[in-house]
Amino acid sequence: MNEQLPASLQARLTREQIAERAAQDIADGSYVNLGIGMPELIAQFVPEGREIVLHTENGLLGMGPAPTPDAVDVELINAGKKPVTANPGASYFHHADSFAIVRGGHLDLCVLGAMEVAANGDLANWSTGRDDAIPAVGGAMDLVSGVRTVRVMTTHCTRDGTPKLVEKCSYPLTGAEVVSRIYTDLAVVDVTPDGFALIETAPGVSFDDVAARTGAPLRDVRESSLT
Amino acid sequence: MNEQLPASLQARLTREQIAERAAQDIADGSYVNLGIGMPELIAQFVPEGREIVLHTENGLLGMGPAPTPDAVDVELINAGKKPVTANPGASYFHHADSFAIVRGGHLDLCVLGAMEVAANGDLANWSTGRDDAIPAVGGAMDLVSGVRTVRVMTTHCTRDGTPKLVEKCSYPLTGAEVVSRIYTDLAVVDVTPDGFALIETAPGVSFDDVAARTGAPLRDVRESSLT
Amino acid sequence: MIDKRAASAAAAVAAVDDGATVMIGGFGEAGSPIELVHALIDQGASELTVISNNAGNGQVGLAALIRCGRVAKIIGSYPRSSNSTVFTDFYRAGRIELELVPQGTLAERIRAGGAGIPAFYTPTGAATELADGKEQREFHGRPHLLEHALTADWALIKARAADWHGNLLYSKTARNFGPIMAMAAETTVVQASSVDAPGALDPETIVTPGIFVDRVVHVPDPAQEFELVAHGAHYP
Amino acid sequence: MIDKRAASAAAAVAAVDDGATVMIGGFGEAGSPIELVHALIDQGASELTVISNNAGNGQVGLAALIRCGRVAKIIGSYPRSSNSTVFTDFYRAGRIELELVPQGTLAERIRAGGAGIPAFYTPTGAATELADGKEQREFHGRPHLLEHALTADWALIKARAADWHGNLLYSKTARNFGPIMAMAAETTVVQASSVDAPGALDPETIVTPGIFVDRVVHVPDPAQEFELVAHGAHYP
Repeated sequence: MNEQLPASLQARLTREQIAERAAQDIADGSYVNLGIGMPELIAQFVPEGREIVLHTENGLLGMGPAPTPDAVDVELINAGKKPVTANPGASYFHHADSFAIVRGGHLDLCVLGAMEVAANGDLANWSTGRDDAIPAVGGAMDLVSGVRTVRVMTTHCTRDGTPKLVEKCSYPLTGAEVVSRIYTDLAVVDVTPDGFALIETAPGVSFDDVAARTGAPLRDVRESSLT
Repeated sequence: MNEQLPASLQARLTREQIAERAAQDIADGSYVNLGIGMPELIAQFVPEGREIVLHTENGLLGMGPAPTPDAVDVELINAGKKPVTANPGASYFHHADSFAIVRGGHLDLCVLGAMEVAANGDLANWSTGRDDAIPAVGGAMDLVSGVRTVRVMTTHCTRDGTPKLVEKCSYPLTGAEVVSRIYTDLAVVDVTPDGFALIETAPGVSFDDVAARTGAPLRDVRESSLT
Repeated sequence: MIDKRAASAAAAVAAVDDGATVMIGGFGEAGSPIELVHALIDQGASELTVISNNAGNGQVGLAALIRCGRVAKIIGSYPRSSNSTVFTDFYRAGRIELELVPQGTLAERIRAGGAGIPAFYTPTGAATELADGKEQREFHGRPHLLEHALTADWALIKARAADWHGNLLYSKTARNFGPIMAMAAETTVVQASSVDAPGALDPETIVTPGIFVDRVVHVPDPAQEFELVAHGAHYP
Repeated sequence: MIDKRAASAAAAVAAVDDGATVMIGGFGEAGSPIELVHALIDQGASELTVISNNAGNGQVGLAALIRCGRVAKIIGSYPRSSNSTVFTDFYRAGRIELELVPQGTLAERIRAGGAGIPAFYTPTGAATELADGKEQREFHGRPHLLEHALTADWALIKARAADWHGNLLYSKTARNFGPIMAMAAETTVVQASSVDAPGALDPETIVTPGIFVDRVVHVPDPAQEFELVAHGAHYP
């Protein structure tokens, strides 16, 4: 980011802190799919006392953390193709069964990365649409059309400061009206029938800081703003 | 049968002999589904040296013969709900996978019972169509639409002497143009583009015997008839 | 912590509403979740739509549920059998509705319900009277029927072994409709002969992943419908 | 007697024709049937349509098949990866065609191909550019796309254990596309680390019944694509 940041934004959340915040909202007993990249971090921050079961679309329910280097099994990987482990109670299945879980609405939650999220919940996270891009979609479209609750974890803006929360996506859609909540380095924003609603800011970040970096109208529905 | 039989028909085949004849045509290595009732007998007559794998649609490939009374397992049954065994190399699967095998064209052959077979291969074997009948179809329609080769094993006529091989089925169809060969107590009859063709008679049974008891034109294409 | 064990069969089915759609596992007498169905009889829900391949045997299980007047409609492939006199009597008396579905189509419709596929095309049943009223379409030069997914409020199924997460193993051909019904119901209740802590079952061999299961009832020595029928047992 | 063992990988793929459609198992580097793909490279068939989730990694396996100019078209969900430079170069040069399919739709289309379902409706991809040219229809108030089955002349897959009948067990997440590709191909060739007589595998735990398998090649110590790529291996 080249622009001079106001002091408040120096304190914006790290990736780990965003992940930690997102993890707070996952109910005990949930079945969850975490998107490749930043959302994978969420698994490390599930609050103590809650048991969640992670699904990875390449055929494993009950995914555990990364193995120690000497325990790596190249035939036990996640959707991001990185080595993982299997927790007690895990099960393996083939790809059609795995996406029956996804499409059939059996997962409670997925948290995905995003290039853009629109005020109506449209998500773009698979293609820049550029002519020279290599098309690749993976399981993103299946997840957003099948999982009961779809949330996004992302930086609030791109590296050059362009808002990722927008009025209308400019990139090709992954799914229409699918996202219900967005966790960023600045805030937690809900997608409502009336557009983006700020429900929480990072410590030291103001409504105006967030609104200025959001590419669509933002309502303040924080408890504090309503009192 | 009330009518006086000609001497030749006193010698018509028993159920076991029909089954034995049908078994001759099953190639080594075939995957086969045998219909409930008379066709089940075929399994006992597979010629030595040939290995066939029996499918039962309730979830078993590699079905073996009936167990001895003390070895009955009520959770190991066939589609006719009778106790069976599992051969070495057997596998169990659920109903959707079982009918993926059927509908997907993976079985080489099924041999089914029949109420009527028409000269174009139409099969009726699931319903009398009577008002007071309890409708029940089971897997018959799936088998005839999915299995590569569908044959029939049946008595040539009903108990009152009515032909089962007919011009057009009077009972509700199980499938249209599906049967390719029929094994009866009198003959082996193929369904061809030109209708029924006699390819073999039981010992001592003549073409005229069979034709007189067949409800549609019958051509004689036996080797002997062509010389 | 994830622990899907229910205190009893009664507790597991306590919330079944009148008018609910209930899938009941089993093929013939193999895989019938007898204890769960008897708990459902005790519970009293009525006007049920039952999805089950057969229509029960003798005077126990699904046959008893019908005899008690709780079943408004059956969706199945083969309700007729030498032991299914209860269904036959109710059907002839016009006291139960029947939707007859070819067995493979029944299985595929249930799987589709669990897999988020609302409808599919199948060659099964084309050119028969079971095609009446169904959309037809040609693929590869053959007629096919459009068939719609089946889902249910409840599935009652039987397993050989379970863990607290609801992972399941079955026994031989008693597997039949259990795995797909578990996928297709809003609430899936399993009776299992053994119930262990997670980790007890080999993850490579689990047939039904726990995500499809909601409640696990431990029935260590389940009645076999086959034997109940053979002995002329009645329920209740 | 049923004995599907092939003498070698070369013998097992000898009959692949130019222009054939070939499904290749694996997700990322897990489950890639490297030895079978290398035998296909040696065999020389060209103008292939390959159905595979990814487009190969490094300079071995599917990536090498592409580099050798044998692949006219890929049907897959994720041909882009940090290691997939071969596909990227060929795609940018207009030397390979791509049909991009969402991963779950890819899996379901393959299963449908194996299950005799010519087409089905899915919500995945509706309202996206991957819906272009596809039939749309509403179910339950949501738009769905009509998707068609995928079948193939050949499937090349990898298993952990096999028997002579072709019954298969897989290893962990290397299972991925193997079981459904085995169903959907005219001829399915499996490489397995162990190959035993029928009866060696527990019938309750078999993942792929032998009916879906045509040839079994014993590759006792298969190369792992992950390691080949990490070491910069080239084939041929």
